[in-house]
Amino acid sequence: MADAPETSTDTVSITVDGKVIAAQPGEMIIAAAERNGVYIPRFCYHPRMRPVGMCRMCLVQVKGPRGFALSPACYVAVAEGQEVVTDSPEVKKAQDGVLEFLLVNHPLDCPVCDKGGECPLQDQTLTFGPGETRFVEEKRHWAKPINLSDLVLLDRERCIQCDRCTRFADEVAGDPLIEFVGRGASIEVNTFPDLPFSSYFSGNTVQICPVGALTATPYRFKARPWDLEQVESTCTSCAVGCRVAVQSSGAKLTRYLGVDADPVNHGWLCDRGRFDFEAVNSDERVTAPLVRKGDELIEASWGEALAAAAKGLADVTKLHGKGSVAVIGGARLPNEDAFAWAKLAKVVLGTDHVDCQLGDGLPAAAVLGLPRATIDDACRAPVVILLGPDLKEELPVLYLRLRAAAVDGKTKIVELTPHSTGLTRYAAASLGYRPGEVALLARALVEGGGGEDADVAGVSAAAIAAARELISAGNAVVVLGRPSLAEYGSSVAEAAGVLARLPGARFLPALRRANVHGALDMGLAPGVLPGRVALADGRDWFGREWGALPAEPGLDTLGILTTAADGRLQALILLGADPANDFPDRQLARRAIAGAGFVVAVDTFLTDSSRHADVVLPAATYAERAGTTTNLEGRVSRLGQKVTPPGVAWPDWMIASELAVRLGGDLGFDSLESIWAEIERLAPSHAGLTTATLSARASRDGVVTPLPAAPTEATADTDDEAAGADATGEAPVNRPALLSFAAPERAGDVPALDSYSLRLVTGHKLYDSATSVRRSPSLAGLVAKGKLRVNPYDLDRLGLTTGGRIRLQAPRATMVLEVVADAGVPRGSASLPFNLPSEPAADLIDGSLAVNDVRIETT
Amino acid sequence: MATTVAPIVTAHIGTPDSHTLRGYLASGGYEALRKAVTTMTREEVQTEVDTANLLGRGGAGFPAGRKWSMLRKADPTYLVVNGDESEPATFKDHMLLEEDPHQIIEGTIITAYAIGAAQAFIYVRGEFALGIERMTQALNEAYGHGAAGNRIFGSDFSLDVVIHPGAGAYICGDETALLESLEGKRGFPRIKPPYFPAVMGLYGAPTIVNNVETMSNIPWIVVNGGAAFAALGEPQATGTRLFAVSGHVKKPGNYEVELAKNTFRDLIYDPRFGAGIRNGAELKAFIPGGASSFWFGPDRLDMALDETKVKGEGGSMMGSGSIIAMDSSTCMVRAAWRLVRFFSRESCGQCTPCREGSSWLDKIMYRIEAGDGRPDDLDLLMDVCDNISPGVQWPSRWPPNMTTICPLGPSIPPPIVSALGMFRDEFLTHIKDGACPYG
Amino acid sequence: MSFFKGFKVTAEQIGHVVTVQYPEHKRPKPERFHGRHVLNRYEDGMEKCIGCELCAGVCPARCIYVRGADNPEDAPVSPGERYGFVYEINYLRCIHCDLCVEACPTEAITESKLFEFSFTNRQDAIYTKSELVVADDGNPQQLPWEDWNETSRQDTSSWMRATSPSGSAAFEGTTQWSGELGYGVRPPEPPQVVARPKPLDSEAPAADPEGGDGH
Amino acid sequence: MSRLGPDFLPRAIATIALYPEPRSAMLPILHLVQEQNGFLTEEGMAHVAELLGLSQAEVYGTATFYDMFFTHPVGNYLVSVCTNIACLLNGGYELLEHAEQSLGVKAGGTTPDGQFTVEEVECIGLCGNAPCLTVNWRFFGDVTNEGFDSLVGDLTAGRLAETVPPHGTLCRVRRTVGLEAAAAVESTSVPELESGERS
Repeated sequence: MADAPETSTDTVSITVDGKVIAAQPGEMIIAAAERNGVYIPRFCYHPRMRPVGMCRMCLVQVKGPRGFALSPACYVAVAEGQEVVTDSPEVKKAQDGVLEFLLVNHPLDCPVCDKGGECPLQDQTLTFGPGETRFVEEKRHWAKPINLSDLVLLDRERCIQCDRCTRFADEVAGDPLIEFVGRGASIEVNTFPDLPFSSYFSGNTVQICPVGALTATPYRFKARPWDLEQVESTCTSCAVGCRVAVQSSGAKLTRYLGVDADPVNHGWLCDRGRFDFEAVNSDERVTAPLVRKGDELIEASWGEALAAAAKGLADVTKLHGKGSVAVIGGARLPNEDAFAWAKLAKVVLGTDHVDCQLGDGLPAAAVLGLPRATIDDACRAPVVILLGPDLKEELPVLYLRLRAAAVDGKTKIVELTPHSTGLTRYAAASLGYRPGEVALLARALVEGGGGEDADVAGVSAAAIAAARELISAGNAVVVLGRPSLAEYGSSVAEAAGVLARLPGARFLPALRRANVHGALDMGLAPGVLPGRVALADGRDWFGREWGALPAEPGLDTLGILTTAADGRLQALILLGADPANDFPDRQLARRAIAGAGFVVAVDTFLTDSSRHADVVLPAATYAERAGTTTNLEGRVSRLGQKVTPPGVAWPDWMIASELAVRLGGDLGFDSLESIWAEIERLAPSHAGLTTATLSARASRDGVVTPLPAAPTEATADTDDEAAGADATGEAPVNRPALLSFAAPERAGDVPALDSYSLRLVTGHKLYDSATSVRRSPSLAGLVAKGKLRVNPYDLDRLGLTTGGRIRLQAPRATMVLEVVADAGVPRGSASLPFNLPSEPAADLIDGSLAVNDVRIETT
Repeated sequence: MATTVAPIVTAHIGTPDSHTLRGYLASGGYEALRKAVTTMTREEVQTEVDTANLLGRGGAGFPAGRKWSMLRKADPTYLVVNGDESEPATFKDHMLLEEDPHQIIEGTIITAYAIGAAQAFIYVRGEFALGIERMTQALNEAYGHGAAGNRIFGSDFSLDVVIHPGAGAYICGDETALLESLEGKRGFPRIKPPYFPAVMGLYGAPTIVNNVETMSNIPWIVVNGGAAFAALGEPQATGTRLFAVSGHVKKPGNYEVELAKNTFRDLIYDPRFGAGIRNGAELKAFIPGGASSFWFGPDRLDMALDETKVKGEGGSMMGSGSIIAMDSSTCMVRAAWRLVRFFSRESCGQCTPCREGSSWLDKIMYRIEAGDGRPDDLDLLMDVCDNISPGVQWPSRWPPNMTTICPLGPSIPPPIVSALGMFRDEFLTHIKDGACPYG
Repeated sequence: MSFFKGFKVTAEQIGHVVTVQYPEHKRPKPERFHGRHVLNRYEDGMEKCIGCELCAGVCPARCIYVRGADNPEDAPVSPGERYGFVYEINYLRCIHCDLCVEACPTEAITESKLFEFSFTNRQDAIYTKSELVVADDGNPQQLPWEDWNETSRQDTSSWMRATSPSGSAAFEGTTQWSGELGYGVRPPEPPQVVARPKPLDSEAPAADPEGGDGH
Repeated sequence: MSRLGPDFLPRAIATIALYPEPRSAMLPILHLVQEQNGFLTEEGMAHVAELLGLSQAEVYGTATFYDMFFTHPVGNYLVSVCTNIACLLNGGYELLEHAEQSLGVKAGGTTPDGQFTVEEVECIGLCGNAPCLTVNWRFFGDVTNEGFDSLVGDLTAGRLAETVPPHGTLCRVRRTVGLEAAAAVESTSVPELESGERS
């Protein structure tokens, strides 16, 4: 046969409808056929979940010992020489039959159904089904619809019992909160009575429901599928960078759908990412520039506002020198915009006091300078060491990926954490350490030693030994982030330096802000230049084109805020940052904003910080402008523009360019492409990554930087050449080497804990007081009350009962809240969510301390 | 004419205290187990059962010895005994569980020994409360007697047996649904591939699932030898089997008879068994093997009790070994409807054709029985049946085709197809008269 | 010769009065005249429109804008979950093709025979729901800028749809007309008399031409 | 008392210990909840979820699959009348009708005094004595209308307390033996609760 593929050991050839096709071993018929252009109808089959064979729609004829027999294509694996028929009268009859059965009880309320128009049941009925039904009896009736949760509605009449949602909840999300209830014809999907389907991933069930049984409240009756326009983009709710389809109707965003990007999100999204488009649509957006006149912010034209901003900054620079201006933020920005702002800050303003992290991250070198792993690497690694935040709360889809890998037995998880996390129950070992002492624990883990029964950082020697056994295989991937915001990030950096000594160790940074990795790549950090280059190393390379660069590495956010609070730093530019709300030490941030003489805020909303600014410049946000973003793997993927910005809001790079002109500089950018061209030319980590490469179809899932073939390591041994070049004055300057991470010095011991106090641990919740949550009505209601979690032992010791109200005392503040027992919090610690509106741990934290202690009193 | 042989599984039924250890020991109980664990190797036990050619008594009729030999080698492996007897008009396991629990336990432990199981579970239908109590009591006694637990009868073999109560679901009689249920889940039959119990059974471990009656045969086979068992009946249908005879017979009950040497007529008409149709009425039809089998008319009465023949010539099956006789006063539409309704109520709800098809057929049948039938309904019934079990026809043939995961799907059409095939006139009368002629 | 032949029609009209004194006198409109739309209501006053947007989807001139919303539980606007929250037709674009009427699953939108309206600004050409929905008597509202006279009442009536298999395969490909909802009831056209299917019902699509009861 | 009380909790824990995986103890423990409470209360199911380390929905979804579990209260005597084929042929529906009339409730209903619940069930395996029924899962065969009335009389008078235990009682015999399992009962404590909220 002419089109017979060559047979090799890693394919099996099967015949589908008389055509020989090559399939992968172990693959199901339905998948092999689809890849080869034969679509077998299906409802329950989902390529990302285990087959259940419930809907029976995919029946095809497979030749067996007794001749051709109907078999479900979704769970019969391909076998060499297998013969499959998908278009015979027998198959057609079976398809007709199944569709008629499915429609027996399915209401024909398509005109009011949100799924109508994009419904697999509709589509497949038209393509494969009978023209009419012979069912004349009364259909099954249920109340329609019922709330499964605040976000998801269920119409049980429409449900065809395909098990997709329940399977997803159990198998993918690990939240088996919806189940089949009842049996036979009266089977329904439901929750435990009065216990909502409050999963962070509930929106995915709506997306994968093959009928309109599950619908989402934020989209309910908002549009019809044929109204929608769509562009592919990358979610920027966190740093995972899930691929998403952004849909709009009219001028409003209406819906996001997960796109199946194999290396990243497998089609899943978290509910925050899925539903926070409401914030983009918000009526409270800043739509025009604002300039402070006395106590008030007054709307102004761009010209006036830019002039005011430029004048303020120029005055400060003239009076106090270039180091008197600082830029905080930038993680909200796409790469191009971050690059433009980095250039503005470091060249035009001449300051290196630039930090895109808000005291909740890690030093740039620890993120950029350690060998990087991808998500796939982590999921395939023999062992993953988790030293970071609760991924379920901060990087939800990364949690899904790692959870799946752990459940499938592909990898083992060793967790170093000061309180139990979403992954604790899947971890092979969970070492609950005393806050502030993670570096000690890491050292014990890597070096061993210690006594037979000596505890390290509150972790028993036996537990450490068991964990050492697990990581002894080598090639670990370390997921590295901030386990708690109530302790110094430097202790984590120190631990990272220790873990880096494990053979074959690679790192997956777990910083959560949308494009913080892109902003770091683009140089929005002190002592760093675009392209993952240290200021000192890149001075010549960049200086050639950019001119003078700051002489010394600048301050990080903690340094900037401390200096500004003391009145030694006179101007702040807040680049989509809200330190008054998000910085761990809120009091310091508020004092700093008040202390800085002149504040420019580039923002989408008036926040606790920007409402104190002197000039507020309205920025375009997600889905309102194009660009690229970089996820935690270093994967650069494209953002799509779907709607126009409200009012006169501009993209951030345009604001930077215009401001530069008024400050007497010229960034030289007139389009995103022109910026990217400069990034590609100058940033060593992005060399070779052209716009054309990024736009190529093969790059739909993004491109991991640096490219394997990129000429980035050219300069490691060029000292001689450079010296030679100097002599002639002609030779070109070589690309600088990429940043490398030097393990920090061993820090001093943290102070001992007195027996009345508990050491504070804090991290983000998915639903917190972030702008995107607060401005999305569907999500705002999901923010929980903060509860203090304490080990039952300590609770007992303090004579308290779980569920009681207590007074929490810290040197900074006192708050009254509920305390609950949680064995997942180590003894001597107390865990409180960081950024909830009612009980913010951020009010308690003193950023100048290595650890923060609190005391509990009965009310 | 009916042959007479000494009973095997019902040997103790009717003896004093048959359900207690004392009663059981009095009739030679646990000698088979002692013999097996102290004098025989596992392979020898397997060989005896293989020689006996004991066909599984659960309904599918697969040889027990062959089943055991297909067990994937792994550690651990499990033995699960299926006592979830729920097939309509089947009540033989019910009797065995209540009247002779020790025999089941003995057979179970011997089997576990033969296949090297780490633990044995006896899944007893939840509604059999007395059976569960008697089994639990018997198990307590067996441990006390040294017949279960640690180092059974002083041998190296130890085994823990668990009596597991069901909670009311016919579908759990399917072996994979039973395993799901035993794992504490909804009784959804598993997809095959990959979940063939002998390969991936309980907790993913290789598992043998055997019926209670199968287990009850094992002690006799060990004591008397497989050859003695195989000498009964015919080579393709060895030994005796327990039949549940019910319906319009004078003496409904469980009767153990030699396979292949006896006929359906013997069971229904022999004075020692069914003793004929009550009230001097005529036999109209009978169901040869439980609710899911195709029906037979009186013309098949002389068919031998031989699974091969019943399937091959009869196009039906002996299935669970229950025979339901219906006399001339029976409304066949009503009888068929009641069985369809049973399947509709017991469908687990996984597969579309079974879930929706059974309830739809129930509605159509009910409508016809109630006098609201339409002329098109008969074709509709056949076509819906065909969509559940493609190619279903009358006269029937075995095995039926399936569009569902488990055999409950193809179990739905037989009552309808049989009734329609044999008594189409009755359907037409219902439709024409708008009422049931039998009142 | 053919030159004169061309005047034959004209010549035949000599002596006949073919003009009328419009607008004082208006000719009766053809039965299937496509005028401006109305949004119908049920007899209990509920609106028939369910906001499904099928009319907007099918409109070749893109002149219809509909948005649906959840029916308020205490005061539902239409039966069921959803109602037409916004309904607008831009008559500067409408070509009166009647496809919206065909697409409507609830016979909520029909076209009357009214066509005489003029506007002094473009905004007025957009009829909103408050103008399109029928009055309490089931007839279209007369809007201030619409020219009605005493004969116009009958122009408010309209046929429902042209090609309607009503979900029954028995009438696939058969051209049908279904009865009129707003104004009087006229006998159905011949093809339907034989066996008229039940209208497509969201709960129980009847496929039985004999109309047997659903049990 | 809706969670498992001191009489039942140790039995539940001992049952869990019988199985290689805790979830297997689901059905037996749900029977215990029903024995204690008469039906599956929400607190009872939540307690089972806790004991087995499952979500409450998983317990609820499993329980509702099985006919013998009730998530709503039923009478002290659950009268289950079989109407399947063998009983149908021998007057099962007539018996059910009689039961409904005599107790004054429709199948599925409970008498106002909370004494009797009547339900129609599928074959209960007493076909040799059709028509038949169970009361609290204890069998009564060859039931005539008169026989039914006297059965109700006996139950009401408490004369059948020996044969018919309270509703929900599946097995009055305790397992007293075990091997590894029995040893495990000693050392097993309540499994540690899931920490943190499930979200």
